[in-house]
Amino acid sequence: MARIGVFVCHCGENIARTVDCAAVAGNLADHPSVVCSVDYKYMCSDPGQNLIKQSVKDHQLDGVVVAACSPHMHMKTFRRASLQAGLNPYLVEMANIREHCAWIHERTPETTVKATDLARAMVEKVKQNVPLDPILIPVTRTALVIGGGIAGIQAALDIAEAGRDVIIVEKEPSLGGHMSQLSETFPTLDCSQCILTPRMVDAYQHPRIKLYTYSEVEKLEGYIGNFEVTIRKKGRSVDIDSCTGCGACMEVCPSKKAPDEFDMGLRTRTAIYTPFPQAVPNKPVIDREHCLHYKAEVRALARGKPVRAICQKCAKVCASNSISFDGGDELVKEKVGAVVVATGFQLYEVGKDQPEPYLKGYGEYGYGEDPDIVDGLQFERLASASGPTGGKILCPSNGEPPKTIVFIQCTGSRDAAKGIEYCSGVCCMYTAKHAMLYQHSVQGGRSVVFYMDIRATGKGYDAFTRRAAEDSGAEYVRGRVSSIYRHDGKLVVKGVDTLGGEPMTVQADMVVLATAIRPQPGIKQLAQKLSISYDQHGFLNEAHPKLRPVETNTAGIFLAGCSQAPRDIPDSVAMASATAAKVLALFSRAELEREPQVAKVDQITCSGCFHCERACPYGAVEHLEVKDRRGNVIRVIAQINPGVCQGCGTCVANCPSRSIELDGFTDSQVFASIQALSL
Amino acid sequence: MKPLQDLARQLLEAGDVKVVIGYQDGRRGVQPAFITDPAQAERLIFDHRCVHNLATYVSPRRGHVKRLGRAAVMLKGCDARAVAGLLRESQISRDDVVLIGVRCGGVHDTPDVSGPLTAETVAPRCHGCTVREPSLPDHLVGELPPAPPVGRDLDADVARLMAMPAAERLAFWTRELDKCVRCYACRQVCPLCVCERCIVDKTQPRWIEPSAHARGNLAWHLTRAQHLAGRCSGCSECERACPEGIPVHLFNHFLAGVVRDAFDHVVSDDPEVPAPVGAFRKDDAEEFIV
Amino acid sequence: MSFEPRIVAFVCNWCTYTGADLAGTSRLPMSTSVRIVRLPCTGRIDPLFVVKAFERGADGVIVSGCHPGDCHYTEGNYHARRRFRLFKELLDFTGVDSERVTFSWVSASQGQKWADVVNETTERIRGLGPFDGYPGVERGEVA
Amino acid sequence: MSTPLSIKHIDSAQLEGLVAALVGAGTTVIAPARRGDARDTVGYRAVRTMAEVVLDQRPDNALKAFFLPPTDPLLHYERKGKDVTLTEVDPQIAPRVVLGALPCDVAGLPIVDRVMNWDYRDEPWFGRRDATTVIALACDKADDACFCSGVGLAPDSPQGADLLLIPTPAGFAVEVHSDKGVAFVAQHAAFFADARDATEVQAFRQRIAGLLPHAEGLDPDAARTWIEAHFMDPHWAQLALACHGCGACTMVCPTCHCFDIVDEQEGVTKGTRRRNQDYCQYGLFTLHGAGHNPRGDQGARIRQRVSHKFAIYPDRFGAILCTGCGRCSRSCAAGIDMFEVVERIAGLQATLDEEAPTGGEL
Repeated sequence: MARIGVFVCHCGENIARTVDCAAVAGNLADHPSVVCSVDYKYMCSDPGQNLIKQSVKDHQLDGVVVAACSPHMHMKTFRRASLQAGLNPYLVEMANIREHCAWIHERTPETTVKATDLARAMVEKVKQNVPLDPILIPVTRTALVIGGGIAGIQAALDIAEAGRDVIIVEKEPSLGGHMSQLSETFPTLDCSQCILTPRMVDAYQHPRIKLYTYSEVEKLEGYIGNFEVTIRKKGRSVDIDSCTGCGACMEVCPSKKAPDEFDMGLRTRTAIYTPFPQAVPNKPVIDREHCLHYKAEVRALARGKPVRAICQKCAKVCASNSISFDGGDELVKEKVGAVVVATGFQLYEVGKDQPEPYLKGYGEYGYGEDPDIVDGLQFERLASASGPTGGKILCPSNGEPPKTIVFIQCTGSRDAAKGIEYCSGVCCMYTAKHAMLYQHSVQGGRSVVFYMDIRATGKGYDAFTRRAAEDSGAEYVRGRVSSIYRHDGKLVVKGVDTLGGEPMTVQADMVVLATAIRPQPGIKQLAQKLSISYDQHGFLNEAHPKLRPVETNTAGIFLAGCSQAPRDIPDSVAMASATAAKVLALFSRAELEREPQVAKVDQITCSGCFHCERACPYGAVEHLEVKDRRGNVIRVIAQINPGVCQGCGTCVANCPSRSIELDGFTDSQVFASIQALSL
Repeated sequence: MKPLQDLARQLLEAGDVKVVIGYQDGRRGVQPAFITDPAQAERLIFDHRCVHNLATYVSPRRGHVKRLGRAAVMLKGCDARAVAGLLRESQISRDDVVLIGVRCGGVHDTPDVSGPLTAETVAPRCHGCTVREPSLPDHLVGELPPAPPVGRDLDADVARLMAMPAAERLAFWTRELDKCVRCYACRQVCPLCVCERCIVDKTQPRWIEPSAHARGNLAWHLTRAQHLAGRCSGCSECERACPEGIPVHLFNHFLAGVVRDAFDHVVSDDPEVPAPVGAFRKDDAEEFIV
Repeated sequence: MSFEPRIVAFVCNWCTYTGADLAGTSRLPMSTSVRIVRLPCTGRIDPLFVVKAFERGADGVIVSGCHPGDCHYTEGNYHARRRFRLFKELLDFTGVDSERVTFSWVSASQGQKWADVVNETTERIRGLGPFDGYPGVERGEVA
Repeated sequence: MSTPLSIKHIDSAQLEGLVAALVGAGTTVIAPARRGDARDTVGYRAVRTMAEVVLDQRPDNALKAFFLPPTDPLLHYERKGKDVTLTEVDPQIAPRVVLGALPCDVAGLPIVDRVMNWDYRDEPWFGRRDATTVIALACDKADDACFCSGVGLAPDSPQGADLLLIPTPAGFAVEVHSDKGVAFVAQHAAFFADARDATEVQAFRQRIAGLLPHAEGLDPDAARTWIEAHFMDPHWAQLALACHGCGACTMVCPTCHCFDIVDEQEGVTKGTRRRNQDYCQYGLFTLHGAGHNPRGDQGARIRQRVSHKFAIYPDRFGAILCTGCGRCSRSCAAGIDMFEVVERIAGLQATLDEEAPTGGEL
């Protein structure tokens, strides 16, 4: 026979104002198994907790119901109190008579009836509770960082510096990400490469950091502290261990027309290439799409012909014999305990062709059709000393400095009609930077910036944009551009100055579109591999927008940089360090403690239909072979890995024979709660 | 009949199987046959009276059949859907059974009807059936028959019910379910009621009252229907087995329609086609949710 | 006094329960008709809960959880959506008034929506009257 | 066959009047009638007029349900504080009449009386038995599932009947077979006339006598002999292969009487204790709490049912627990035919008898 204590809290006047707390306690005093039922002004106060602790001892309680506020508020408090009194903390339940009753009802008899009902339901529930112990799970103290841009590098370095191993997986041949493409950075106008390259090298050379470039995450299995990641190392054709990075291969490569991704297509490169001079590792890779050998191989295979060696000049000149045309992709597995997702961004595609049906593009701007209409990153390359023009801002069409340049902010961003209603956050700043770089590069040139608002909320940002608008000579025009077309050798930019209330036309030599930031292509597939959620734009969802901004709802997986939302460099770095702190906190212990709210299979009655397995969002259901004494498998049934299970209970409701129970919310507990209501 | 009997004899003689589960003539119509002796293979028959869905005998719940050893079982096109269900839900593995497909042009509603198949006698499940040959079998026997005559249309039955005012519909079901004596014939005969322990027999807690009163009966039939949604192979053996003549299969048939319309899923005889339960689509309609 | 329905609400812990907490914190007035039963996720909610509530005499039931895409457990609510689609249709087919059941998505930030769901459901059920139509025990009761 | 205490006559119009009078007086009249269901089945139910009664069709459900309902509340309990109140359901019910029941259904009642009055008098059963006047109707609706004449009964058996109606061209001959029957006729004397020419009755008896040729030679004693010596025989497992293990046969059986006691909670403090019919063909029937099941497979369960009917019950209570009604056979989805089962078992014994020398020892 259970011995239940009921503790009704007045919460000062918060509950007592509308609920007759003494009556609630009195109503339950006679309830079967209730051996003590009291009310008190503040249960969560020290005297209140002491009342509970003392009652646990005096009445030898084996169940406690606190009728008070939301369990989200004080469940932990009362569990801790009961533990201190020697009662298993999972023998405590809370009836929410404040938020769900006192605060939303008038003082009527019905309100007290309802409060009694809610408390009685918890009394009946707690009678079905069983003592539970937190689940301990071992932790593999190695972190996986997905993405080798500035966020990934920062997270990796912070974790490695704290003495934990890190694996970075970067899909491009080099670390660096988009930051390596930038010319200068706001608001200080320091050279992006100059601050980034040392960090790239640090990461590369760090004894605790293992680097997989030109690699992608194929699969992630397991759970917090115990993930196993499968990494696809894409066929590089160059053995980066033996390669000396001399560059002879690139000199002889006859295929020279591949668009240079690093320079945003503003120049071409060879098929065997290193993405940029400061690449880390500074070793080439063969772009199989453009390599003559691989192109011939694809053709031969398509026609069913034997594959012959074509060209392979690079291999012939390679002194270290590092080039091989035999290898393909390779899958490697690594065990990790935590994951940082820092996959960065891509730019909104301005043209008519869009990757998603909800995106509309700006066909009216002529991007992609006119070489002198460029996006922000292309402009960065034009302004970069390492770029195709050696840092001189020149029109791609004729190599002349643009005498008039137009910057259009919010191209894509904050335009629900085009599919993106959010603000990309960085465009106001980098456009200001571009305007300044332009003024430095083209003396006496005219620059016009079309903007909607100026959002410059970071430290020193407002001063920076003011400098651009007030000192650099850029004309800031508040308004939108409706169309751009070429006429008489000029780009005619037709817009409106909404402050002046006038239509406005600018004859420009170059137009720079501050296009929106979107998550990386493939982010949804990655999210599915990681079992984490994403918003309608594909940005990964944080667990809580304010209080858990770098965590996901999958324990052990964290978010940094633009994978979560548009971020500038300082924010990305801050987030990265935040994820490092989270990872290190996780790694500070050899074992993890988790709420024991996990599902368990009744091995006797499970019929092995595996509806549970299909429904489990976490892949927590495993197959257990039941054997007879001779070792023959007689049945295969479900078994739930308590480390993976997150306790949602979807399997339970999907189990037709109800052979799964979810601790904390067992069928018996729910059933008892329903039975207890006065209906 | 000869190719069927010869095949059964060969399978038994070769030791491929220990039992052939098929149909035989009984005193009062056709009944299931369990042939273990090759000499008895000549008892096997197949005709329009072979209404029973024998897939239920290869379900793992049939310990006493399983104990005989590896079985061959005769399957009509519709029965193959049930076997696919058992495969899909890991209840049997394909190597456990030899499937003898029989080409079928429809069956009578009950196994004791003699004479030709007519619109009056044909089983409702044969309505609109286009599967003359089961898809899964290892062996296929019989001549290709013509399609069955058009009989009772379950869709029409469902539509008729749905056209009633809700209160009348409740009255209809109250009348029907009031007859239910909770013998669980509907469950026991079902090839896809594969649970080791049915939820109705779970006592801690007892969600479904075991008593044959209106309240317990409704809970039982709602649950049975819900648990078979997207899984029911449509054989309507539940209804044939009901000693009280309750049209229990209408629940299953109705939900099959819901599954088809709402989840774009029709129960397949391909075990690789996943079931729509334990699955979802992010764009599943939700007009009923506020 | 007019008929005061008794309604059981089965809600998920993360969205609707928290949304109901917010409604409380915001002091949004609500009918006293509803008793909340907290579950971790709508994925845990079985139609049998609803059946049991009706058997016990509930006049109405609310099933509520996270909006699609917001599920704390990523996809439990998608499973629930399918399950309750079937259940609702099944109730309709049986003639059990499915108007007695409200399905809703209420997020942690939608305190007002929760209040609306409670009040609208209560009004609807009040209009329908006590749920006498749900089968009782009858047979065997007459000796 | 027992001789009637007296014989009366009732014509169709008077029978109609009798029903009207009974119903008018508040007596429940239970008779075969259309149940108004989807399949348009005929079953025993309470009727208001004779027009509802269907006498030319075999009722699908068991008459037993009116004496041993599928579910039957025994008591209600309620707990207040530390006190528990029990309210027993009164086993005494108002007088009622069963009209036009099949002799095979009716015959089951006195058979079950024996167990119900064995070591304990079952009040709910006898409360209903005592309150009920049973008017059977001699049967001409035999089909090939029937075998009443194979188990010592007959289509015109009066066993268990207070009154037996035998159709005649002008109505029914009424054989009075019990004191209760005498009292009933006396109480409703206005509706009963003196017996008519017995030849009409004879004509009917002759007509139905030959309806069950297959059942004539059934030897239940031989079956009993074989059963008692073959507890472990593989025949049982063979017999069980097709069995689905449902409760249809036991539920429709006029003599199966096993039950289960369950408490159904109404909330936390109230509930009802019920007696629900149970069925030996289902595995849960004998499943022990610890998980062991003495009748672990279907062979053991079928053996139990057949043995109980043809060996155990006769041994203990002196009557075969079967009236040959054939309902189990008709309701079996697997086509298991009780007549065939008994015939085959009796045949096995006959084979043994032939093999064994007469008077010899085994």
